[in-house]
Amino acid sequence: MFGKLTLEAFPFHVPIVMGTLSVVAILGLALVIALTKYQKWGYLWREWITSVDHKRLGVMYIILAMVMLLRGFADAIMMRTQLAAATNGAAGYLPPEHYDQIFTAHGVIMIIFMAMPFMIGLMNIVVPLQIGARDVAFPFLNNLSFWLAVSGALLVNISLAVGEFAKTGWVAYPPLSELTFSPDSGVDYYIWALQISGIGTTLTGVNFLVTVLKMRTRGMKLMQMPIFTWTCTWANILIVASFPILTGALAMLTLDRYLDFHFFTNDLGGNAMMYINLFWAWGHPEVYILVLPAFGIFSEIISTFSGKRLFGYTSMVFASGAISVLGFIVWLHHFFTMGSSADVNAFFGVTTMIIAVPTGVKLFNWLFTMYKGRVQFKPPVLWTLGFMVTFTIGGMTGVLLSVPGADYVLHNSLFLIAHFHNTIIGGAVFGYLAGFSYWFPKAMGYKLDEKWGKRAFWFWQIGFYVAFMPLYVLGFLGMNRRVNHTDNPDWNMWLYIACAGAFIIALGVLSQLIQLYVSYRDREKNRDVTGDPWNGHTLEWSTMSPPQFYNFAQEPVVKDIDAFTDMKENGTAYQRPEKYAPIHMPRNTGAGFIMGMLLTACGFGMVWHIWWLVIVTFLATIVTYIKRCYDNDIDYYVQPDEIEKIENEHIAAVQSTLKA
Amino acid sequence: MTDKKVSRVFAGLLFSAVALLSGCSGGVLDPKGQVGVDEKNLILIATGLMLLVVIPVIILTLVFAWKYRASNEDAVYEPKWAHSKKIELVVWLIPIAIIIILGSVTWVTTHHLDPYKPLDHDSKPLEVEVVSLNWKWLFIYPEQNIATVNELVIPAHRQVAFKLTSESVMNSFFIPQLGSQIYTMAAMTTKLHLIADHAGTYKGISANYSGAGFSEMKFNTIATETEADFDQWVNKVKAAPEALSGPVYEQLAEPSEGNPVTYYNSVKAGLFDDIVMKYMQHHGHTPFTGQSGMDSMSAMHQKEHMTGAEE
Amino acid sequence: MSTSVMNHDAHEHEHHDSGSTTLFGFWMYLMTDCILFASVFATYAVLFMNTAGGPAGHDIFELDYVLIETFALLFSSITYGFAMIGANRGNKQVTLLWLAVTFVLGAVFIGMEINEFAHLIHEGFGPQRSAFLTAFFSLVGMHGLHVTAGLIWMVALMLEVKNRGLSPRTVTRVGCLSLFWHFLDVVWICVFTVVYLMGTVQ
Amino acid sequence: MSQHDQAHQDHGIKPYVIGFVLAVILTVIPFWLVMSGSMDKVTTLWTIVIFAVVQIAVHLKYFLHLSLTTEEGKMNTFTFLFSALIIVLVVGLSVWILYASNAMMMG
Repeated sequence: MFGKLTLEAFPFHVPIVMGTLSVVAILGLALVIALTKYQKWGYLWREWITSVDHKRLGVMYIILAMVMLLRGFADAIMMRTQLAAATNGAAGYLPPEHYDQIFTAHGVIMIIFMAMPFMIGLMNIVVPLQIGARDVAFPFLNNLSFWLAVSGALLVNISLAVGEFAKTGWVAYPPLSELTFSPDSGVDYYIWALQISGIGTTLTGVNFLVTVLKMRTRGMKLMQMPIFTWTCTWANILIVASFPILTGALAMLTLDRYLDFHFFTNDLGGNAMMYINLFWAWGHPEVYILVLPAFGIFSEIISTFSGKRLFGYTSMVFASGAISVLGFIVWLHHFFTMGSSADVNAFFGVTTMIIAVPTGVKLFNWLFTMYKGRVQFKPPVLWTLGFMVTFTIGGMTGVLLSVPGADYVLHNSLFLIAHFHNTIIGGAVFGYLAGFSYWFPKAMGYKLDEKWGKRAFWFWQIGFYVAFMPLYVLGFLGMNRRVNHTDNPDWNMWLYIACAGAFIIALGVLSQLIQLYVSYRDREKNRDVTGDPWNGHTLEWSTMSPPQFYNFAQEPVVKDIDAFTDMKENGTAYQRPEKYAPIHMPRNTGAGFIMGMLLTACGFGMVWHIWWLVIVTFLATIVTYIKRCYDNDIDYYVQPDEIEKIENEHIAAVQSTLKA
Repeated sequence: MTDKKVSRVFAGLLFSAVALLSGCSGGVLDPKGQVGVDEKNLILIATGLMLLVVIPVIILTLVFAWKYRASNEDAVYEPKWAHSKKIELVVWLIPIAIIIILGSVTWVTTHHLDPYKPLDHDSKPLEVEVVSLNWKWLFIYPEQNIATVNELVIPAHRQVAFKLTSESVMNSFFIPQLGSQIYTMAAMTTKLHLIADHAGTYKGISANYSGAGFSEMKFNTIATETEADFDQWVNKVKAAPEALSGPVYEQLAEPSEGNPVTYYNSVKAGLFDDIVMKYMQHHGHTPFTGQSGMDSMSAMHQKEHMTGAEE
Repeated sequence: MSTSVMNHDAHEHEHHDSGSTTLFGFWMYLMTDCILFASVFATYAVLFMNTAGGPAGHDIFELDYVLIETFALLFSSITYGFAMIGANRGNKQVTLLWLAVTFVLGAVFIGMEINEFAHLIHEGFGPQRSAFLTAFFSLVGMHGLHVTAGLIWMVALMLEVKNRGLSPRTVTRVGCLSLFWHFLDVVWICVFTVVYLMGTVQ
Repeated sequence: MSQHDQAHQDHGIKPYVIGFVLAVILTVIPFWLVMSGSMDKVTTLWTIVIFAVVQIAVHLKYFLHLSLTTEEGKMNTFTFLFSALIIVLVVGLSVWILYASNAMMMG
């Protein structure tokens, strides 16, 4: 009836886990009570869960990312305190079976369930607005993608309460991840969480590529798309081209584990090197998927807050394109030490460092965007400047690691850990946080509190250096990653400093939570009435904040890269048309949510070999999908009088503000 | 912060970092063998080359941000200035020039530091066969016909030719102060050449996570000053009570954590090859004797690999 | 596909229409599928010599059988083409007839493949036998699963055409399945060349 | 939405017939080559690979209607070409890496 699932799978004897679970249970219960008390269930279902509106989905993605950030960050704090406690041969407070799950979960959560949803969330909110579209090409698919991401996140977190997570590292290399060496449920949770959310990501990639290629507003040529849209487009091309490889690699590992196949096993001719190869053929493009949109965000911000056009727009577009294509011929640098031939290693080393060229060009272009500008030091700009300094260092250590001779002694050391946190935090995360404070007023209708925003930045920035610079040193001192205790007095001081750094970052996270609360409390004071709080350059600022569900009452006509600046200068901004035409809109649907939850149950059934559950939920998913396909009532028209009413209010508000 | 302050702070940081690192012993910046020395120099050269761009970029970032701050009304303001052929040319050419140099360095050093390649050293290599087990290291000395667990003893000034494989999962064999690491994988034989130029004791680790007992999977590498010291140690091992026979190996291969140093006075003939071949024969070297019989292609392969394993 | 939702006001601009957007989106999805197949092909290329003492390709492949399979698929391509023409011309009966013929040919292909697999497994050469057989069953089986999904889709589509007629939305769907079906042909060319022909030449 | 939009362009019966005839020829010849064993191994391998590539091109043109004349056709073609590039890179480099590694580790 319950497959492999027995009562022993529940971690009653682990106090940390039980404590966490009770806190989660209490918070969940409080949420349920609040929703019931204020009768918000119907609102939640109608306006959010079933929504196909790209802006709402974007907000939900970011909420998912923030919740997962807290979870992944808790893992980080536990790791750093363990390593600070377990020096001089002490055991610390986390035994290997627990510690090994934590570093695996930390990696998976931060990359797949924090960074990816954050990036996709920002892209959802902004890209359709930047190209003057009503929505994405396939709104239902967009909703489905989101719920598939949630499904994967749920599976990772269910593993906390039922069974365990993988103890393999986030890369899950076989043969360690094969049934022989990991017979427990952990790797299965890993597989299904990544598989389900990965398919959702692939669909997102397809959806947004079709959106930018087919749904641009009148007059907008490809080389007039805002730079953030461009970098997202390159990221989506990478998603579409690389995620299927992950799907394939995971499917093969699944077959090995479930049906005794021999793709990557030690015996009967399997070859584990092929998994490593396929994993990184996805994994390397993945880091560019994360960082390219962040580059786009910095470009938008530096140009807006310098009050200038972006320097070298064409260079930026082609540099991003070069990074994307080159990103596909460098992946071997993750395993130089596997022992392939010198020609192979040298080839991939050289291709990797070539990527530094377009990346360097981007840095110079941001520099020259500030040049002869008027830079305002608002929080988004602070994140950008912090990024430019930090990422440069991370890029340098990255190029160093791409030299095989250097990698032979730095591979898998804490130097590597410091390097990729330097690029992922200093590049991607700083970018998302910059974008978060930049577009927050657009999505929510009010600005974020600046004082707490600046505090958050400084804590993050200082905390980052305190936490990760010691890891570079430890790497040079020969400390390798994934050990759970140490016995080398030379390392102790650096481990303590790194631990302190993690707590400084924690203050940054706390500041952000306070910032959200304070901003919500003072939302009337910080209201963005015009929809254009920063004197923006691109179309998303031409509509109200938050935008109406139809985005634009009338399709904007674009004549310039900085389309909205162009409109403001020509006096064509905020003009109401003679007459509004009816707008065709998609209806909300519960099908995406239902399919996501069914697939969560299906994944859970797969993990525990509960075959009836797998079959029932899988068939139900297909039936739900086919039913949705046969539904004819999927769209409706918004009538001109309704549009007129909404738009008149907005234009009146804008004009009174502009006068004042 | 003013420009001066910024650059002073930066220079200070850089200086203290270098001072701290060179002061510390026992890491990859304190190499005790030719391979490690070459790799340390490579790291320094590559870093130096990159600092040529990195330092100006960081300084320019802070200088531009400060100079063109909104409150500085004296600075030039040109909102439409967004293109300059000259600047674009320079920002593309500088990184390209540096990468061409660094790429050439990379190509040459990668071939020079190829772990499979014997070192340019007159000495006759000492052969050591390395097997990673869950979770300990087994070192077999085929010429001396001895084996040890979790202790590697080598004579200094003589290059060591390692042949490595794994009994179970993947590990990475790494002695930070001697240089390069390399993976150990079941059914595969990787090779590594190292040398110790100074006598001493160096820590050895597995650099690739391999499961629960991974943290304790370490060993001491003892480089003896003379060959005589090494021979003396070999005799000590020869005097150990136990031999590494098939059954003893089977028992040793069982998972265990934090193994003590163990010596074996002799080793079952061809043990290393047996460990490799246990899985490698699955790679298509055994002929299929079904209804269609054996094919010339797979027979050829079989021969190749059989001889390969016997080398 | 569920994506004929129109996001654009047809009066406002005609250059974006949902039919072509859907078809383009579907084509893009097919490209992701293509890359999925590519990663399995790469794995097959790496593993096909690892027979672990079991049979190699030339020991088990029967080319005349594969040729018949191939022809079933090739014929189904042109018959689907006829169904597509019927749909474009709004001829319901012609569309249904040719879809049915295509379905039968596809079913023949799948039947033959299942038979081949069953035969191999019966002889003890199942996918658990060696890495080569693992890769062979997975690659050919993945193509087979796609064809099977195509057949299920075809049934659903025939019901839709029968019950609702050839509305623009339905014609778009016939077009999507057309892309899917012809795409599987292209994959099959790679399969019979790389797996069966090259495996026999060795 | 009209019936005449480009996506549902009526290509007529002709391309299907041409494509089918070509596909049959391009299938039969490599099968015959391998089954009869009339050429040496290397020539046979190269020939069947070339036939496969040509046949893929035939299917793309006549069944999948890729073209460079219409806007839709162009977009589909470029998408395909980009995917083909990625596939060549990923498959080619993977095979190179793994074959090189096997040569180092099993030789």
